[in-house]
Amino acid sequence: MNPIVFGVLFILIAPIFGGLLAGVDRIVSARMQSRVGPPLLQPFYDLGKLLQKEARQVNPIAEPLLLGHLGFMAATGAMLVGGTDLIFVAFVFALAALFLVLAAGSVNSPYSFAGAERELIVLLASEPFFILMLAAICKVTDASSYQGVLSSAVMVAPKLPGILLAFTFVATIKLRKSPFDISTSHHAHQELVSGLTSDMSGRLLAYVELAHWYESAILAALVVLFFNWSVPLGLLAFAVVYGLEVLVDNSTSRAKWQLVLRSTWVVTLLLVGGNVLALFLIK
Amino acid sequence: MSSLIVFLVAFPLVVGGLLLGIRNSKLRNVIVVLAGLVVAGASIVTAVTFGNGDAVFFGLPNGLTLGRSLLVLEIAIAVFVVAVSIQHRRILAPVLVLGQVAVSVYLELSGKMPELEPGRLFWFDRLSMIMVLIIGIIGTLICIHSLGYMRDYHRSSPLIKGRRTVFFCLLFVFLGSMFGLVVSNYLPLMLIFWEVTTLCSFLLIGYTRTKETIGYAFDALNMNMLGGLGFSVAILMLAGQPDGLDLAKLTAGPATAALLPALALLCLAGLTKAAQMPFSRWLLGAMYAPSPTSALLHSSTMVKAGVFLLLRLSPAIAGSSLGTLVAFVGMLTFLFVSLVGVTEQNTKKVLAYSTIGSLGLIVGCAGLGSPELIWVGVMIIIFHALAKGLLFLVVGTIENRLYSKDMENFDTLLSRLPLVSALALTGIAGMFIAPFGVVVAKWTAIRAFLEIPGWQGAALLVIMAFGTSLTLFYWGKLLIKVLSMRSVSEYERSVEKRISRFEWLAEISLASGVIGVAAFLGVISEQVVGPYALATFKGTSQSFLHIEPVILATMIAALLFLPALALWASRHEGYNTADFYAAGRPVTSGGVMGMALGATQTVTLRNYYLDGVVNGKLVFRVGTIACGVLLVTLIAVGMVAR
Amino acid sequence: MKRTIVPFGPQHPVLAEPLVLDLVLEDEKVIDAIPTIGYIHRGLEAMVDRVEYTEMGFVVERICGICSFMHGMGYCLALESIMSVEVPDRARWLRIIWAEISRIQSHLLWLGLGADAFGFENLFMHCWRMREEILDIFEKTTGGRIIHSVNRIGGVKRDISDSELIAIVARLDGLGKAFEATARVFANDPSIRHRMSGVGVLSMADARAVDAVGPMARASGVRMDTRLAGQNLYDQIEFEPVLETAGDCLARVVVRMREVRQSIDLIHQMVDKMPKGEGLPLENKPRGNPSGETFTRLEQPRGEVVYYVKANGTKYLERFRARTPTFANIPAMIKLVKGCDLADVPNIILTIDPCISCTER
Amino acid sequence: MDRQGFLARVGEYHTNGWRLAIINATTVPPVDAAEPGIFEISWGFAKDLEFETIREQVTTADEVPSVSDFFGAAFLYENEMRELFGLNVTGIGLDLGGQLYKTSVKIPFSHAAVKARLAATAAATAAASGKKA
Amino acid sequence: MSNPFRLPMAPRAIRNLFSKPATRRYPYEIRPRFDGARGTIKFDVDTCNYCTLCAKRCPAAAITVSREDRTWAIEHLTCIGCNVCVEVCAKKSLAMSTEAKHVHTHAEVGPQGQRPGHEEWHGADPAIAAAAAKAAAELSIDAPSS
Amino acid sequence: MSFFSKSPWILHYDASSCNGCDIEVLACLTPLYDLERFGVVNTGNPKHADILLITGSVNERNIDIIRNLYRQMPDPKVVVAVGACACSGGIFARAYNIQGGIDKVLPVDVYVPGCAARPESIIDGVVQGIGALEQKRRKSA
Repeated sequence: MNPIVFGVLFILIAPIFGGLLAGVDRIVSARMQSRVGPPLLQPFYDLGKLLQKEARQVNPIAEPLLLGHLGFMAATGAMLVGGTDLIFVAFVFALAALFLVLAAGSVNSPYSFAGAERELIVLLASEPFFILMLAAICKVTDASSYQGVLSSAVMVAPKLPGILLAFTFVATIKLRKSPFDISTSHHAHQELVSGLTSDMSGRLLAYVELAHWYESAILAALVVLFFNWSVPLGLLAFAVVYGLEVLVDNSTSRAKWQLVLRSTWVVTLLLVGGNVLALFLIK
Repeated sequence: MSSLIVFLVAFPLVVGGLLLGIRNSKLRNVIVVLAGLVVAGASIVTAVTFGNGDAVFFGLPNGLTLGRSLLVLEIAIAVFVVAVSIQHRRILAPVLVLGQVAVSVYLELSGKMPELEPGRLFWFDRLSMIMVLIIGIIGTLICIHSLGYMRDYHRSSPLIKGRRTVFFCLLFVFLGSMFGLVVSNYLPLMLIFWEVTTLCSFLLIGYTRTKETIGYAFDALNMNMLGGLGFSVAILMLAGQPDGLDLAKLTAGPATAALLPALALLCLAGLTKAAQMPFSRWLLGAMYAPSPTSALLHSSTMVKAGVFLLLRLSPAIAGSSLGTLVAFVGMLTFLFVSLVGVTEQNTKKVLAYSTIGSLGLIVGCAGLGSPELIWVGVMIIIFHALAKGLLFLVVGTIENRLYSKDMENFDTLLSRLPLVSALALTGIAGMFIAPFGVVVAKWTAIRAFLEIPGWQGAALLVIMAFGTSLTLFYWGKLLIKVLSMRSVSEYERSVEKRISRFEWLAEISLASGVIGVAAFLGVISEQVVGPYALATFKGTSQSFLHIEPVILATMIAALLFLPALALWASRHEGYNTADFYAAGRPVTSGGVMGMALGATQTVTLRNYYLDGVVNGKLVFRVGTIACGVLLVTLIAVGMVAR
Repeated sequence: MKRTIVPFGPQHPVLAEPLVLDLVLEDEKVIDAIPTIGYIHRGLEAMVDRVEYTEMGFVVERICGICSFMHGMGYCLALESIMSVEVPDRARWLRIIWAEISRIQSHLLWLGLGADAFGFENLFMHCWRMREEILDIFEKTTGGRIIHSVNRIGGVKRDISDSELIAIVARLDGLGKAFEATARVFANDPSIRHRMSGVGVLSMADARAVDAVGPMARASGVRMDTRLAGQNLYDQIEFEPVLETAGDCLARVVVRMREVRQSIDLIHQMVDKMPKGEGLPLENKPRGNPSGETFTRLEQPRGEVVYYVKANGTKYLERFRARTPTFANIPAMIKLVKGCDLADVPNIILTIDPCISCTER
Repeated sequence: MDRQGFLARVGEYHTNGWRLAIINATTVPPVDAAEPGIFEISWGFAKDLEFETIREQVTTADEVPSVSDFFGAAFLYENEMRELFGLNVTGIGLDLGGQLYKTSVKIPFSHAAVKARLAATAAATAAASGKKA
Repeated sequence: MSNPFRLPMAPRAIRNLFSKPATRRYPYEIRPRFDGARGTIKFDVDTCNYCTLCAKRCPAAAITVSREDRTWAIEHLTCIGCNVCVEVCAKKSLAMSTEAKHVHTHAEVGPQGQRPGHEEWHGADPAIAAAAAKAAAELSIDAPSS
Repeated sequence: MSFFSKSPWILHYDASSCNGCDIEVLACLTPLYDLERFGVVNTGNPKHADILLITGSVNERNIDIIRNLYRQMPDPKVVVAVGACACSGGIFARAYNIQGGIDKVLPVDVYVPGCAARPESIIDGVVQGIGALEQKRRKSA
């Protein structure tokens, strides 16, 4: 099949996937707190409402930046499964995330700004991991594209156990789960109010939400890379990782940014760096 | 043919001398602009004339010979340095320069100097072409920019004595000597130009003649003189080798063990000039000079001379432990200065750290040496020259409007100086946003690192991953400040109107260059850089750009579309800058919040500098020591290899 | 140098109540914190001029919805001491049983809010779910979940039957078991330690210097508990205040957790000691109007409260004043907030267990 | 009031390890219309289970010295007295500049304000008794 | 230092996930209130002698009684449910029911600006009752049945 | 199709309440009552909220805050006054610093009585508020 078809399919399916995932997440979280929780389709209702609601804009630049965030996030996913060079995708992924930071920072208000700075910190914490992870996958499979990795005869996960382990750690940041939900919070009681979404309303917030769904889908696609011999197994692994994230989300308090940065760097250096080193030395 | 090169080198020198005598600023404006156009034109003509491809060698036109002029020039430089040092009671610089002269005089008198092959004085190939274009065009734009900048600079700092005649003279001399440097094939000739650039930067950094800047100027002088001394000792050692002083032959392939010590010293010279750790301090001190100086030093001259030399040496040192050590000095410098950069609040210093880091990458590529990495190195030179030149000029312009270099005072720039901030955004984008050059180069570098076996490959990957993320952090911070908005008063809006035409011309040209080069990345790679990389390493034909140019073009178009959308959005109603969330407190459109105890205050925001996690000073010290150790090992390795 | 100024409150999701702090930050280090209150100031002390002393108790109860029972009881104790009313024995015991139950309620509520402040939503949910048990007990015995209105000058309005008391004790024992599971999380969770341990340390000397009261002082090792005075029958049961010495946020959590256990134990003792039987007298109605003044002290969940009542022989009191525990702990809070991290600010504010409506009245 | 003597007594409590439990002002209704409004201030000190007070009577014209040199936590009480009672408290450690509370009625415990409230109560009681005004 | 990867809450969370939620699904599932829980004040107009004691003692001043007009009214939005009026009523005309107070909407604000939650009874005095009925008819609201 | 009835996000503000109603509002989010069943999210941020749950009454200092918060909420929006104080000033209506119920400053759509308002009543109030939200949406559409 044409890689472009994959890209287009991703753009169409990812929001449905991400939204349903968020719906399941909310129900499971509620059950873990012995509550009933919202209906499964709640994230879609929320998105629909946000799109129907008035958008109060503090400045004219935030919306284009958020569109950039959404657009580049979708593009990241499309490029990833569409067969663009994996390492380049890592850079585009960071760019997409950066747009959100800039949108929040452009408001020039204390809470959005602090949220933006914290998001920049979590980007700083997670970015080395994604570059190293994709580089290591390329190295181990001798491929440079998504399709290349999937069709490679080398099984990725057995060769990159450290990186897979670190992935579950870093995914906490990307999924905005406790203890690493320092820049935004799905729960209200956070010192930064809503963090970097503090000054976004209506459709602006909907863009952020939608982009986050794309982000979840991208993470799912990345997990599949580890299980390149069987896509269903990869998706199952993502479900396990996500389940773990929800469990951890419900079993920890929010960390401070210093810890987030330090621990992620240490994990990246030890687990990922060690794994990469082993890869280079053994191969 | 060769007269074109001589013109290229001599014309700026002559113009520089002429400018020394012109005190009328209108006349100076005319001369600078005209001379600039001639220089730029000459560089383009040169590039077109020679730019068909392969390397060409030539000597001086019409039977001119160098004779002992090189020695005379060197002694003249030494006399000048000694005089200045005595005036300011410095000891290290005269010692170094005298050592250098001693080496040259010994060489000359002992007769060890090999016969010069007259037709191989100059070397022009694609790398020289790229450098000549960078120097000719970007250098000229910076000179033109200075016309506007210096006027405002002296207006905003009335205590500094205006010596604009000297300033413009130095700029042109700088350009001339850089031209000379990048086309030299004969090492002693290159050394002379090398020393002239050192001297020019020394004078430019010390331009304001305050105690502080003189100190920094001597820092620069000392470190570069150390490099210069290394250079001349290397010449001394190479003089005994066959074809030792012919750069092209010296670097035609992997060097023999006998050559390694000299090459190590040449690398030392390159590292000092490229301000790699442990020599990074001089470039930071240089930030106290007027901004065009920084722009010139960072984009097209001086530091580029260092990486130029290393790129030239790359085929000789690649694969040896010397090359690996050089590469690690560069890559570690990249990592450490990126880490220091996140703790820095002075915008010019952030730019300086970014420069050192980018140069570190180039050094890393040069040290490791493979067609792909050479491609990366040259690409970074091009993009960095454009983007960083632009950024320094923009920061200079901002500095003259806001009277601050502090990143924290650049907030709401988009509202106050919209066009300037658009230019700043272009520059920053050029440095780290995905489809623009530097990122493409880094990406290719990562791919190349994957092929490097052993722990080195892994280490380089880790360094690259962390270093890149760190640059993302400080650029992100700067972007947040530049992109933020609030309501501004009529007066604040009028500030932008007072920027001179010279500055606009230079900055807009450079910004177009950043975008244009990114847009024509494929062409540049296929036509110029790729062939150069393959020629240098005699590689088999391959493509360096691993992406559909369509995707790159689409991304650039999308990125350009976003500001357009912003502009469109700003004309529409429906936004209200007084509507930000302030925990329910009253806010007004200028960003004034109600505060505790009934007070009011304008919103002030300070970026995070990772206090308590990263100690900038400590990191800098650690980096300096680590790279210093590597450097000593490097030289030792060179000596032992003999 | 530029610094970030974060307007913390009046509307801020970390605190249900409006407390204003202007936080001056460098990175996220709090360099300075300028407080303002007054968003809840109602002026209810002045309502003595509008409400007769007999009904003033209902106003006093609404100083704060969390320690409402204690406020009502304190007011009645003050008036009873002025008017020399002898309160029937069973009513006195019932009062302190309710008081201890309300302490458990307050602490559970606080533990939940504290957990939410450092982002542990699940723990918040669990604490509040346990708290609903207590509210059921309250609603069953007093008729109200939050505001109980059972205290009257001279006694209490409702009795709890002996069988019901035994049921309550059993229910509290069950709650105690469930609470242990939660307490284990608070004590052992590494992420909670990361947020609480060593944060906002108030040394014993500082606690004395800023006149801290209640669990705030006890967590710093100051042995201070007005219940020791024994005027409310606490001398008839075994009671020893809970002390911790670390003085940090975690110590304040631990003090309150231990006090929950202690209160359950105290209720056991009280139910054992109190006079049993149906139809025992509960209320001695006061006669005439009060005249005189008194300072009455009481240990609320948040610490010592001081009531001042001055009556001049009319139906309207001349002055009523409540110095609530949070009022006394605010200086400590301001002291602790300076120099901490932004992320610690909610923890520190919450570990003094602030009740702004108490403070401002 | 005797400023020196008062501060000496407060200082004594401080050195003996007492803590400040309350500072309370009371608006004392004037016996006859000619008398200027008097306020009674009590400083309550506690040590373990003991409780003692210092009592002073002042008018709005008197200067009330702050005790925040001895008891840092006194600033809240003193700012409150100044704002709600209109007393002239001087030398407060953390002076909130009249911004502690913001009230609809300025100085709500002034003699005039108390009198107005009592009058309103009387009128309302009369109305509630069913007598039409 | 304890193991940093310990999650003491996790077993609880997992157990909760697989057990029935604690939620009472109000309003689909209504738990009856406890006996003696305080809810809405009920008034019996027939036994009231309009002594006004309840109005005088009400701390929230939610009750208005007029002896002359023989009317008794309560603002449910102001009532704090303290039970004092019930306690002081000599004729036992007042009672506290466990029924929760009704939620009102802005739509209930009457044409003359009567607040929602206002409930008024008119005594048996025929003249007054007639006048009240007339007034009510003019205001086009239903007079509350006694 | 309108999604407002399925996704009412609330903002809670304590005007000058005694805490009683605030606690009950929070209790509504806890397992026993679980307002999230109705799609309710406690946002803590006026910019995200559809329903302003406000407890306590208006006083001199918070009157501006209440106005600011309401103004910052994007349309359509609904105000639910929770508790006697918010509805009318309650027992504190006669205190010197209380200016009255929330309807003194904001157009209140739903009044939830009680002192303190019970969680069940608050749920009723929110459900009524959803209805009001839907009406406003239809009016503006």
